[in-house]
Amino acid sequence: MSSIEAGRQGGGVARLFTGGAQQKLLAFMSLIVLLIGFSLASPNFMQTSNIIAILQATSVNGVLAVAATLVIITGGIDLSVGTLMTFCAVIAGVVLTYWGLPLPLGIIAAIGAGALCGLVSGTFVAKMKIPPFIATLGMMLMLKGLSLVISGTRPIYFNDTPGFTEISLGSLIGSVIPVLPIPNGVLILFLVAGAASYILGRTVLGRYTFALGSNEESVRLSGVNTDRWKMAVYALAGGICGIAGLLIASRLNSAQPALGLGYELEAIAAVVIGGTSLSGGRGTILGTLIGALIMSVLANGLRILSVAQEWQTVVTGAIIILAVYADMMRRQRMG
Amino acid sequence: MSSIEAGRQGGGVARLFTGGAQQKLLAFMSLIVLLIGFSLASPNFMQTSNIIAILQATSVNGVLAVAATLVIITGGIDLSVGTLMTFCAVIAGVVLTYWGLPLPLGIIAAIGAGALCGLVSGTFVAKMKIPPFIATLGMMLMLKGLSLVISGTRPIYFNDTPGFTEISLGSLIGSVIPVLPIPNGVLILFLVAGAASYILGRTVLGRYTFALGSNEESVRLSGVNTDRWKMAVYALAGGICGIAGLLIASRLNSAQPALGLGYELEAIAAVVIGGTSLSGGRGTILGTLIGALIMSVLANGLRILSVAQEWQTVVTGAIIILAVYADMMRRQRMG
Amino acid sequence: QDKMYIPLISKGFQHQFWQAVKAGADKAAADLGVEVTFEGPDNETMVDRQIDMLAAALAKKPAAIGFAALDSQAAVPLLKKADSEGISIIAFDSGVDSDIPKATASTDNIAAAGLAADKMAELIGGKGKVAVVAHDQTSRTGIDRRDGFVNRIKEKYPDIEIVTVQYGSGDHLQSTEITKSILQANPDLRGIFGTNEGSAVGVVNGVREAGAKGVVIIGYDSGKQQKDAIREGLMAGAITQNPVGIGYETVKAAVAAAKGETVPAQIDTGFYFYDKANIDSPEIAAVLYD
Amino acid sequence: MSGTAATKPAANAVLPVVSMRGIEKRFPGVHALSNVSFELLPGEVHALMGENGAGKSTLMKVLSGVYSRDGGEVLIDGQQVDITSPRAAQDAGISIIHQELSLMNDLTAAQNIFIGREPRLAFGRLDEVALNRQAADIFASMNLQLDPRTPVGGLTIARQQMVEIAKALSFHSRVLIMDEPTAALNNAEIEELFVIIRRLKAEGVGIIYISHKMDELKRVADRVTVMRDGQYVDTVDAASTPVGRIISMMVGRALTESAVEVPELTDAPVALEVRGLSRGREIRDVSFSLRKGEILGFAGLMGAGRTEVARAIFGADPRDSGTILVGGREVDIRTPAHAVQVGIGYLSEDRKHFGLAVGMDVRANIAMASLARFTGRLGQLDEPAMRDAAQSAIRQLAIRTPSDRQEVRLLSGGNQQKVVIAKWLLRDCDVLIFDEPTRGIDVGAKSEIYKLLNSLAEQGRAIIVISSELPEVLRLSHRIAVMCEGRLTGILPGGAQTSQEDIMRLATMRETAMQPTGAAHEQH
Ligand SMILES: Nc1ncnc2c1ncn2[C@@H]1O[C@H](COP(=O)(O)OP(=O)(O)OP(=O)(O)O)[C@@H](O)[C@H]1O
Ligand SMILES: Nc1ncnc2c1ncn2[C@@H]1O[C@H](COP(=O)(O)OP(=O)(O)OP(=O)(O)O)[C@@H](O)[C@H]1O
Ligand SMILES: [Mg+2]
Ligand SMILES: [Mg+2]
Repeated sequence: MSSIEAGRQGGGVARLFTGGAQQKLLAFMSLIVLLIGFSLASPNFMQTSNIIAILQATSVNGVLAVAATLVIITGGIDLSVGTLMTFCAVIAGVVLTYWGLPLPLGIIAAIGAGALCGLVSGTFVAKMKIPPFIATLGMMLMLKGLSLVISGTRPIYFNDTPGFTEISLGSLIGSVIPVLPIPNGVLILFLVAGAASYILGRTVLGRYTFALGSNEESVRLSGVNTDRWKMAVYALAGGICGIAGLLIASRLNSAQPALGLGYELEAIAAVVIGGTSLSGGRGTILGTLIGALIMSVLANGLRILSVAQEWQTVVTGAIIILAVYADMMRRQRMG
Repeated sequence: MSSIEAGRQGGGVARLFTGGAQQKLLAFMSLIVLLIGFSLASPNFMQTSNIIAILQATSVNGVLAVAATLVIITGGIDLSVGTLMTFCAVIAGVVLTYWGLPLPLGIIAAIGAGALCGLVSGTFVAKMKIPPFIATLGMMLMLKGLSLVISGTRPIYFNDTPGFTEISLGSLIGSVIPVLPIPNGVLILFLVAGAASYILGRTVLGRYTFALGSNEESVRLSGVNTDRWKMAVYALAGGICGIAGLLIASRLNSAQPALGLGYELEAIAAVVIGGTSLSGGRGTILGTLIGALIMSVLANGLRILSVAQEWQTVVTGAIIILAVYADMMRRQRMG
Repeated sequence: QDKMYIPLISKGFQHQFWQAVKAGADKAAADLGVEVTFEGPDNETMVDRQIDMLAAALAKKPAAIGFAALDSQAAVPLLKKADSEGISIIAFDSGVDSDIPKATASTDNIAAAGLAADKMAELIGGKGKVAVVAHDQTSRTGIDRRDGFVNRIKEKYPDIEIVTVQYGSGDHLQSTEITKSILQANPDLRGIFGTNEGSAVGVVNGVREAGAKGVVIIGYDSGKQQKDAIREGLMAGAITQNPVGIGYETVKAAVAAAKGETVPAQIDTGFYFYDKANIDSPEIAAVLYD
Repeated sequence: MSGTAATKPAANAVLPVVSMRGIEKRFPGVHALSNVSFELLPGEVHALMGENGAGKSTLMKVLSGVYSRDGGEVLIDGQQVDITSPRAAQDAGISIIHQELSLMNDLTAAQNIFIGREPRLAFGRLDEVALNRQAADIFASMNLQLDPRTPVGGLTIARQQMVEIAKALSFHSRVLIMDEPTAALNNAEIEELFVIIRRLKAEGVGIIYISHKMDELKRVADRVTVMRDGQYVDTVDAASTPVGRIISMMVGRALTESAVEVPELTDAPVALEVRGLSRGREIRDVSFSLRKGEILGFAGLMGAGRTEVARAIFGADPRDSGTILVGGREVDIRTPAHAVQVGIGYLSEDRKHFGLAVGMDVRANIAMASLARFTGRLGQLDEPAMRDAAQSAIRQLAIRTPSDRQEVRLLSGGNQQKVVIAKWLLRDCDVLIFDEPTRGIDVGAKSEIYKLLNSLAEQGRAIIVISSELPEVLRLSHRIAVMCEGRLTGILPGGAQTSQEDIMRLATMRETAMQPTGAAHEQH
């Protein structure tokens, strides 16, 4: 039942769905129940194209949720994931379109900008002792404004960067195995999740991520430079938001500077539905992926059923509560 | 420095600004610095009409922040405050406009609906052990949808309820002391804050609110029915959101069913800027009021200075971080 | 002597449409030698935020105010206050239910969406299933464009079925996902109407990602991606308003009103349908923006 | 009186590994250390004694870099040093077992032990295999049966304490500070710890040992330094100084050891009866009864299930089966609230997690279980009455605190324990279950608490005392219930009729070796 254990087990993409299976059985069950329910309700639901659409719809939120998971496990919270994603997309736009530099530089710039902003948030939290909620709220507002400033409140298009849309929409897997046209965006989500899971379970950084959330004072009293590691976690999360920025920019073939607000709530919701505790110390990337999938499946399924929008919202709220309740019941039964 | 102490001192409107003065000196200082800064920068800022506009702008967010403070002190969080406010406004609209019942019934219905929804959230949290983030996120979505359903996705106007706009816009104080045309909405904010402060500091409910956030298990093992008290706190917070619903409906002379999303973040920000800890167990209503005022003053002042909107956001983010940093520094100095 | 100061309180800020209005206002400000500022809330549900903005604008003692009301009733007390202080109000984008505004520079969204419906019917041969991806369920523009389209179809084209109306907040990504779901649920869909720039571009993205063929897309407003989609033939055409004109006319009327001159009560800035054929014509090119 | 430490050279005049001189430390409202001196020789076990709140932990926190000192100097190997952080202390060869457990609950035992010093592979990867192996080695050297991969959050407080000890050992430091390491331990573990201490001593490690258990002094300590009220009193030789003298140095006066005076047990009615209480493997068919005015001791080894029984009776954990009768009436207790309602109180063995809201003040904590009494008709609290109640408890239990508004987390460990006791005394329950009530409490206060329990019994309360200190159980109880592996293996008479060996025999009566004894089924 140890979260660490479960975290540790997801040591790579291949192990992502084997490790910690028991731990997450019921959150996973909620997902399965939803999938079966929607399949029965609409013949259009369980089709390859729709499953791929659901995965595609999960990619951006999933990557953001992975970033949020890291910060939340330290006992913090990151409200800036959404606007940071946008900021990184704008940075990519500036580098690639305004400056006309080659694609790899744009990718490096986006991820680098994300990591840098994460580092700044981390510094606010670790060095200046600002509560994570405030530090990342401030960051969220600053980045929201800066995205508009830098872009001149206009979208930046990537028409001059050949191959940019391939980042998200192309399909490496599909080009090798034609029956499996999984878009690169989804592949990237799984790679990011696998890497994060590996870091959490197998590296020193991951160990301190859990330790910080579990009892920061005790880690500090053990002689660990907690500030440095905390900043590292925020920077890593920021870098992952940079990847999300590339994904969304590639998908929309543009950096939309006004986008991003509200994405943080969705990401955090995925994390919590996935069983990660907001008080820190425990959590799994696998759970977060399942949480993100539950949200996408819900949104997609209700739309396919053409449920009226206002009722979609009501049903989504109710099902989120139910899914987590089911998970709680299981944990109680398991003691 | 005890949070209880500070909570206890705000025992009424009159004492609101005397009690806990030392505790909050610096968050208060940040506010003063902002006020002085804006006054120097623009002659239009420090004018009665503008100060009243600022207070008026604080009233709704302030009341929501008071509600959020209660829940946060128990160690929970309430994401539903914004949409619950809207839901209560819509309920008032249905009772007053659709059913044509008299004003007092509308007021009772709005506050009652708020308390009931709060009780439901509280039940999710206390009885079903759903993490507050999820319980209130689910509630937020359900209420958002239900507001649209009940209102028929249209605003409900209160033109047939004479005196309805007086709730927020009239001025009882002004009718007695003409030089002080403080709108009733602001008066209500202070009354609500005073009452909440009294409850927190002087009643059993308040004592358990702090105790739950401090160490729930130890309270339970003291023979306290923690579930019941927690539900009571959520219900109280819900009732206060009902008051916010009346305020905003009165101010807009309409129940706008789509309003409310995003308000929760602003309310929680005010709470945290005001020095209440998101991990529970400590916090003051006075701090929350100051936090809410800091946010309104910032928004108003930057507008008065005609700062470009994208820069307004950047500056707001930066100042929020700075204000909290100043507060942190003081606490460190004070040990 | 200070320059005349005119704040514009709009319904939004970040969207391309509002930025185009702002551009028009800035141009008029330069032409007429006045100072303007332009603000609006993050989204069109934030009625009370807009009221706060209006209150702050009044505190600045402006010569006149341009105001695009999210809800006209909510603003009435402040509009009265402005009136009593001798500050002229010019309504823009959509009208205000009040006689206080000296002039209104707006687009008839209902009629414009009706035109979109006519074009849709023409392009799909007067029958089949269509869907609407709208940007907002409760705002004036959202309602008018949805209803303008839906009602025209119902009235004039009995063989066209509107299978669903869904709302994507004008968010490109959300609108993309919605479009894909709609196509999944209705493989025989003939057309989709996107009610603003974000919705329309989202529809284009969704159709492209889903690989759907033969779906007629009609958009609203302008922007580079919509124009590109029309040139490529992915989008059949779109309604455009004249946002630059709206901004320009609003400031111009405000200046005149502040000077005590009489201004026309209604300034119709017009709307146009543009497609591959006329997109480069001077008349259309003038009202499009990137 | 101060300053004499330096003038008292050790026998063979080796260089002290630690010497602290004229240490000062102030907290708001508390002068915690004033001109305190202390020295430690290599290979020496140096006991640090003093009443609750005397400043022992504070002095050790100064030495281990947790607090910065306000004055004085610290010398390591004769060199002046400035220990500014826990890391610096580690680098100087000092490690500490803190009085308050500070483990990362979500991490495993091994991960806790090596936090900050994980065996690594290339690229920051963790060598989990080596980590668990090294932890297992340490456990083996401690004779501790514990899987290094167990998350510590689920361990009992005693086992957590063992993990803390293992962690301190893993540093292989030259100076090891143990702040009340045995407070949560049972005799068996204490023995293991002493074996370890003797081994370390032989290796030349200097050990600073803090404890309130006087009998331990003679067994491990070489020298004893006594503190009182934040001041240095004296340093004496452990072997040659009578315990009574050390105690009187601690309390500032001679403390007359009162004789065992268990109040006479009358034929009072039964207050609490438990029949066939079971829960999983932790509690198996436990039955006993308790009269008014009786003190029933509970003895057993670590993990015997005594705490589990108490929690089950109190409704803190669900029970699988069993009947509970209070005052002859069957009650179906499902929550602690219900238990308190029918007159049962339970003082937990884990004050930090289950006994206190440490962020709240002393007054609020003392009143926590009795708020209804202080509540007016409109829900308003009667602060003056609560203040009076708190202040009288502070006087009665001699709680050392600047005021009743001090946050409990700022009190010394023993004083925190007194606050929990005060909370339950105020509540006035008919049946009181005290789980390790004297954990961390100094000798003087301990006998005060014994007197208090006796007088409660005299007033007709029924009391259960769970304690790992056999002398305490023997001294206090009318009868002693002994548990082993979740079963009640026997009930023995208290006082002089029973020896520690009698208890240990029942406490180690494993199921396989269990034979029916008359004692086990005595008096129902
Ligand atoms: N952080 C702090 N803030 C304020 N007062 C403190 C703080 N830490 C300790 N004190 C006070 O300093 C005094 C000494 O405390 P300390 O913990 O050193 O006592 P101790 O000798 O270890 O007692 P015990 O035997 O109960 O553990 C106490 O009165 C305590 O209340
Ligand atoms: N070797 C062990 N490994 C893991 N768990 C154990 C071990 N021994 C006992 N336990 C568990 O400890 C629990 C009982 O411990 P508990 O502390 O409640 O009993 P106790 O008699 O009160 O002991 P203590 O003297 O520590 O207070 C049971 O759940 C038991 O399964
Ligand atoms: Mg101590
Ligand atoms: Mg125990």
